[in-house]
Amino acid sequence: MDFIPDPSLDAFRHEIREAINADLPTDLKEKQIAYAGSQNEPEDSLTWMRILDKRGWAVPHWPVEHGGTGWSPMQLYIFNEECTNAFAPDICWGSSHMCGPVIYTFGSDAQKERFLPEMRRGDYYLAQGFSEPGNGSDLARLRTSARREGDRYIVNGQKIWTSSGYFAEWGFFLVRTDPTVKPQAGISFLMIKMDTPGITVRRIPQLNGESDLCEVFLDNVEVPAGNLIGEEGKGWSYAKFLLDHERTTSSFIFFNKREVARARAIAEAETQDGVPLIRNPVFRDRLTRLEAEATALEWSVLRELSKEEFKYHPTAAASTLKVAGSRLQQAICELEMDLLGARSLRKFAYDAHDRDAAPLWPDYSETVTPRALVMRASTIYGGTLQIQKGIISKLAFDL
Amino acid sequence: MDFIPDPSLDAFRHEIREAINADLPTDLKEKQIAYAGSQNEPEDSLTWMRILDKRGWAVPHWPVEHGGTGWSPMQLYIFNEECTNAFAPDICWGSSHMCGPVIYTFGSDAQKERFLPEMRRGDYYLAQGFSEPGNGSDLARLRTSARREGDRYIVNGQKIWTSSGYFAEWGFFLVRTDPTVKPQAGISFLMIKMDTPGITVRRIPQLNGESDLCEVFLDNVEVPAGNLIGEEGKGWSYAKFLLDHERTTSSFIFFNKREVARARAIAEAETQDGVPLIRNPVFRDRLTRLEAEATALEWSVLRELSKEEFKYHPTAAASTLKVAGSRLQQAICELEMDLLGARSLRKFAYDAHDRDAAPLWPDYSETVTPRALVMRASTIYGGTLQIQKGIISKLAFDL
Amino acid sequence: MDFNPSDLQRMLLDSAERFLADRFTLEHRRGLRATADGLDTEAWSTFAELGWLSLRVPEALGGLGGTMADVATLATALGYNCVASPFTSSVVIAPTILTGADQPQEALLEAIVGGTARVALVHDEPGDRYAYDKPRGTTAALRDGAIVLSGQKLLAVDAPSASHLIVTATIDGDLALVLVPSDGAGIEKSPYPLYNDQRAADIRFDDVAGGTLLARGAAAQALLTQALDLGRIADAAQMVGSMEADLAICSAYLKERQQFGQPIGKFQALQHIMADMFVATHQARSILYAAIASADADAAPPALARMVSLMRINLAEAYQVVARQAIQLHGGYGITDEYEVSHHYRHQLVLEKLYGDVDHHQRRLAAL
Amino acid sequence: MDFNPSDLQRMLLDSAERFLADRFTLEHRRGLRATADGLDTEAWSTFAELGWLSLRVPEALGGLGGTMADVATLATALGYNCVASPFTSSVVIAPTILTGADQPQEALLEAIVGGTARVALVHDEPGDRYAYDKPRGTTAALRDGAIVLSGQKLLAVDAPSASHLIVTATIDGDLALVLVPSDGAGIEKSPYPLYNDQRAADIRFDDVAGGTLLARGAAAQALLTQALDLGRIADAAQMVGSMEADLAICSAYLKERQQFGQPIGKFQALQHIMADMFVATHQARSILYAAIASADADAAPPALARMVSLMRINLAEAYQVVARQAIQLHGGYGITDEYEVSHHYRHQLVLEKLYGDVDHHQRRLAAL
Repeated sequence: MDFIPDPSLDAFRHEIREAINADLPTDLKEKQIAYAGSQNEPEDSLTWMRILDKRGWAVPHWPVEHGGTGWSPMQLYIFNEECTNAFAPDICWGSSHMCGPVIYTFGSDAQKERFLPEMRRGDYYLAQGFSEPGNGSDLARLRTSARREGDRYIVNGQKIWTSSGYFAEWGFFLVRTDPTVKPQAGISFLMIKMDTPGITVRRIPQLNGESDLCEVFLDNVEVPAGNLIGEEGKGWSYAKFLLDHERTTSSFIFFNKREVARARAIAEAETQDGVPLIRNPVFRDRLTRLEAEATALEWSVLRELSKEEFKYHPTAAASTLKVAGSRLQQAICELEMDLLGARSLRKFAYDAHDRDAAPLWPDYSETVTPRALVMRASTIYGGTLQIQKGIISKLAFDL
Repeated sequence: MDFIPDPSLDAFRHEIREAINADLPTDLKEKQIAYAGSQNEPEDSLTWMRILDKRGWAVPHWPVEHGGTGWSPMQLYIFNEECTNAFAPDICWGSSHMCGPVIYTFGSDAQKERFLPEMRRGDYYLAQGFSEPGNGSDLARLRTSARREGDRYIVNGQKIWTSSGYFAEWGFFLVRTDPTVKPQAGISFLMIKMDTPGITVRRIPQLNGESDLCEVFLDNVEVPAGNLIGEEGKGWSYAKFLLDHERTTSSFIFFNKREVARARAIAEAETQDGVPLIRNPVFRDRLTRLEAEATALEWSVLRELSKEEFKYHPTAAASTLKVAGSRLQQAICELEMDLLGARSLRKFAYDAHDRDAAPLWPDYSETVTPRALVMRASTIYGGTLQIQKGIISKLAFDL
Repeated sequence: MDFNPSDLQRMLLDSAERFLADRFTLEHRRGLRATADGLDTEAWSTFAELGWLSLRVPEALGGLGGTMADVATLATALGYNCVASPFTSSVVIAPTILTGADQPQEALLEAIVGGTARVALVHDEPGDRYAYDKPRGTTAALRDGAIVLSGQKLLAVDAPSASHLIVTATIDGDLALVLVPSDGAGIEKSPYPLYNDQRAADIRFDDVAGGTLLARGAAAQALLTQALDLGRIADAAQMVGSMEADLAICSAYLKERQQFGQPIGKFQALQHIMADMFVATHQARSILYAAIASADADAAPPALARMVSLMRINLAEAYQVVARQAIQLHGGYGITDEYEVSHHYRHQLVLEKLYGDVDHHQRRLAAL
Repeated sequence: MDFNPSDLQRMLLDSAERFLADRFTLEHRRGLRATADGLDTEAWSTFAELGWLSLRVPEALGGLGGTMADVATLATALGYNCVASPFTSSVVIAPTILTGADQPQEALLEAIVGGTARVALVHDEPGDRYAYDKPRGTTAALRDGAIVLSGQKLLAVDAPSASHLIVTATIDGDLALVLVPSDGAGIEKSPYPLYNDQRAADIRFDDVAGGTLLARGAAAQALLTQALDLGRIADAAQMVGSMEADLAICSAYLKERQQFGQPIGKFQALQHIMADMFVATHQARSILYAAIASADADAAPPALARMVSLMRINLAEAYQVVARQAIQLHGGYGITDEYEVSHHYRHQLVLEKLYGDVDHHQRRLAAL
């Protein structure tokens, strides 16, 4: 064991930080601060990808031949941390972390050439069409059908929880191309242009005022057969590949570290009888417990990145990061609301530009509760807390 | 709704309190204080029953014709609370709350005459022989067999978790009299004298130094057929009758109230830099939460006693009392240990009379941890926490 | 002791369950967001017709003179149906103060009973954190025998739809409770919704004349404390009702929703979550009863304060178990605005934090 | 960064796993209760032969000069096998102080390495609650050029089997660290076991002469703090090992134990408890690494203190999930003295509360 970080990484971090400081437009940054990580407007993601692309940093984790940087896992970690700390918008996850990797791993050369540069450059947004109403954690029950007719698929069905579906130009869909084989074997991975006739998108209002998640209805949508990625019937294994691909993202370690620092700042700013709440031992202790948990989480991520020999199945570690990270996200938000007390209850307009000036109210009172409300989803999406626990007990203990 | 208690109960409480004060021998009381509710020596239970019996109060909840008092549920509640608050020993639960009710409900007149007066008078201790190794919460798997031979049963098998089994003169056992019918139907309820040849009792050392729980081995034990209570094959329903009989006991409301008050006393006695820990907001808040929970629990018990119309199955309420009561017992003990800090770690002799004088140590340091350790069992015995949750979800929600 | 509803309570409950479930559907409640002050005026008139608004007005003043047990019965039904309304302000807090004032405000009480007046308490100020016994920055001055109010108030719950305001202020170093019509000259309201769509406002008072001094000094403080404690009980009853709705909604959902080929209610992990929610809710109703008993027995103020604070501490823990898990059990649907559970979550969140959070009640208990 | 064991660590781990599992069976450990001082003398000699006792003695003084990562590797194995021993006292705390003393105690360090000496820290006094930076009631006076100790000490962990004691005392208003042989005239020990069968003693010093002043004033305070922080890491590593043993024991038990016709590990509720235990243990090991990194990088004392206190706070929560549920998963057997889980529970309970509880570490963090 040697826990001393490579000192050369300091210089790397410095370089990244300077570059982001130079490149990140003030208006984007301010909007991210205003949303405090509870929202990310998809057009901002594209703007930021285009900016990053100029340095060749839009998809740093991709293979070098497709525009990646060749950075080490620790360098990628630092890059992502610096982006988060600078309040840069998220990039389009659908292209960078989901559809992109599937295409460069399983797609044809033509597909690579067609899609990867556009994705990397942030030319358009990609929406994910995996979940369907009624099969949240159970992809085997997928019902959206794609019937082959000549050189086209005719797609019918309904997708849900599609982030920024209303904005996306392309979507990547799991569809059932063969209803006769066992459920997992009949699924395929299809690229569909979102303006194809027969597609209707409905934005779903969420409990915090946001409506980024969408329902996508597909009614006899005609898709060129060339939009099939990889082999027909392999969609299930591509989806699994995606889930196994990224082991540390679901820890949301950078957001967690940033938010726990914000909770401390709020505890220092909010007062009771003139005394900052950070000096109230009950609030202070709660905060410190979260700081400890965030420290543990950070080192759990480092263990993962450093390829620790692990006596359990690696996916058990990935699920652990998800469980610990999602609980921490919720606990931090809950503390922030509790610090604000009744002043956490005011509903401000969700969109930053619709908010009235409220000089009697601190800025963070506009953002704490929307974030806290939507963070109830952190133990739901990407496999619920219960699904994660099931994975852990199975893979770590063979139960 | 009318939550004003019957004012006549005040006089009743006063009468009970005076009587207990007059009757309870100092040495018994002091021993109970020394054990702080973590232990109850069975001989003390009998002594106390004999004393109570002089007033006709040994088994106040029994039907009047068998020596009960005819008190109302609220009067019984007050009586039990006063006994607990006076640090009276427990009575022999096996006779008063388990075997006794089965006999007066299902036994023959001869059995009633034979057993009930002796039980009531505290002539001997009764041990429970229900559980077996390997079937903790699953009585249907009961394996101890009783084979009928003429006017006797030949009993073979093994029981476990028999409280004070080493001391008891009689035991009441669930045994399998018919292995050919479905598991629940072949079980019978048998009285067995503990000194019958073939019975071996082993005391089980517990994590807190106590060894009151026993294993009972039965090797060709000959039991007169007249010791069968009720009908052969009905043992399962008698056991269920017992579990349904007492709905509020498992809340341990009186112990919980007494212990939460003790936790407050410890928080007032223990200091940090000369300041009582009760003024440490973190400890104080934990204590107050427990006081709130104890208050809720007390009113849950009152709702049960007052026959509230309840839109769920009543056993769901009983299990709720058990879940809340057992968690509270544990949480109070944990707080008490935490208040003591490192001074909770010293292992004193378990038996009060073996303890060395330790003038540098407060009395409660001798009792907090033994109680806390054994209270880990409060979410295990009488149906684990998991079993209780299963009952609630089934009976309240039909899940 | 009798835990079963009295005839009056049964009547209240029956009328409430019928009327509220019919009217306050999810769609109707979402529709109220578009109104100026969040109030369902028509429903409020029905509240009046059903006698609900007179519950805490003494019989001598034309009310029902009901107990807090009566109030809680109704409040539970409101919570069950997730109705965010000025109920606690106008039916509990204001009548307590207006009845206990040096000069009982009979006309206004009558108007409340009739549904034509609603009264909000205006207390919080910038920099406050549940400061219920601290001097007020808002001042009430006597000028030419009349009260003149000046100051900045924050987060006055239910003020946007109120016809009258009870304002806490400092008068010659004493606490004063001052009643003013809400549309008086010099009153500037900045209204906004809370997360349960209840409305509140920041209010600036600039030399506002025409106020009535309801009470001052120790009497005012005692009246304020009593009104708040009764209000806290009413809000707690709404929380309990809302939690009980979560139980019903979730247990139905678990039976209906299929996953991996069976209703998700067959999964033991989810069954145990439901059991935890049940235990928390059952205990919450029990401690609500404890506080009601204290209030209806006219317990001494410190005894009532202690019981109310214990109750609020318990409820704050309970709703976390219930409302949060209710969302979790619904998966993605739980975080949409289109399913009931997120509404109940936000409603309970608001009710938990009004009139004192856990920290406030812990401090209060320590000071008793 | 490299999270995998070095060659030395792999060697330590291999020897530890073999030796400890063979020797420290449940029966053997229960048998040690009957000994006078709880020490397995023979095993301690083996510890010496295996080089374990020299881990934190600098190479210049004849030791291995190992890192805290090395110590933690071994301590984890001790915890995994539930071995309560004077390891932390004699291998971490004492060598830190004896090495850092004004006059490094080479002979004694050599005796520790050889297994012939064991040294306990004697700090707590009546009325203390983790008082690591408060003046000591025990006094060290200079008489005729020699140190004379007087005072009452409490809860000196590992003192019963120690050959030497490092006593904290006040000398002319300064903190002093004084080394005395444990059998000196005027020393009266009242030994007793802790709940993990580790031994401790209350000790009275009556004009005890023959002491050596190791350090005083700020230097003594710094040395004490450093020794305690490193000791806390060693104890934390034992806790992590013990928690990891709970995972192994419980997952095996869930497969073996049948209920309702199937292994209880098939019940989802129990699977999810195991998952919670796994997450807590995994996170605990991670934050242990964070503290080790801080120690082995020779972080400034406040930075080390911060990391150690955060670690202890996290571990105190983690062991509650793990050790308590380990008992719960075993049902009735869990609370007997005859199953491993109750021993691990008691071991973790003791380790959690020595050298500072959560409250202590919270206070320390707030003061940093």
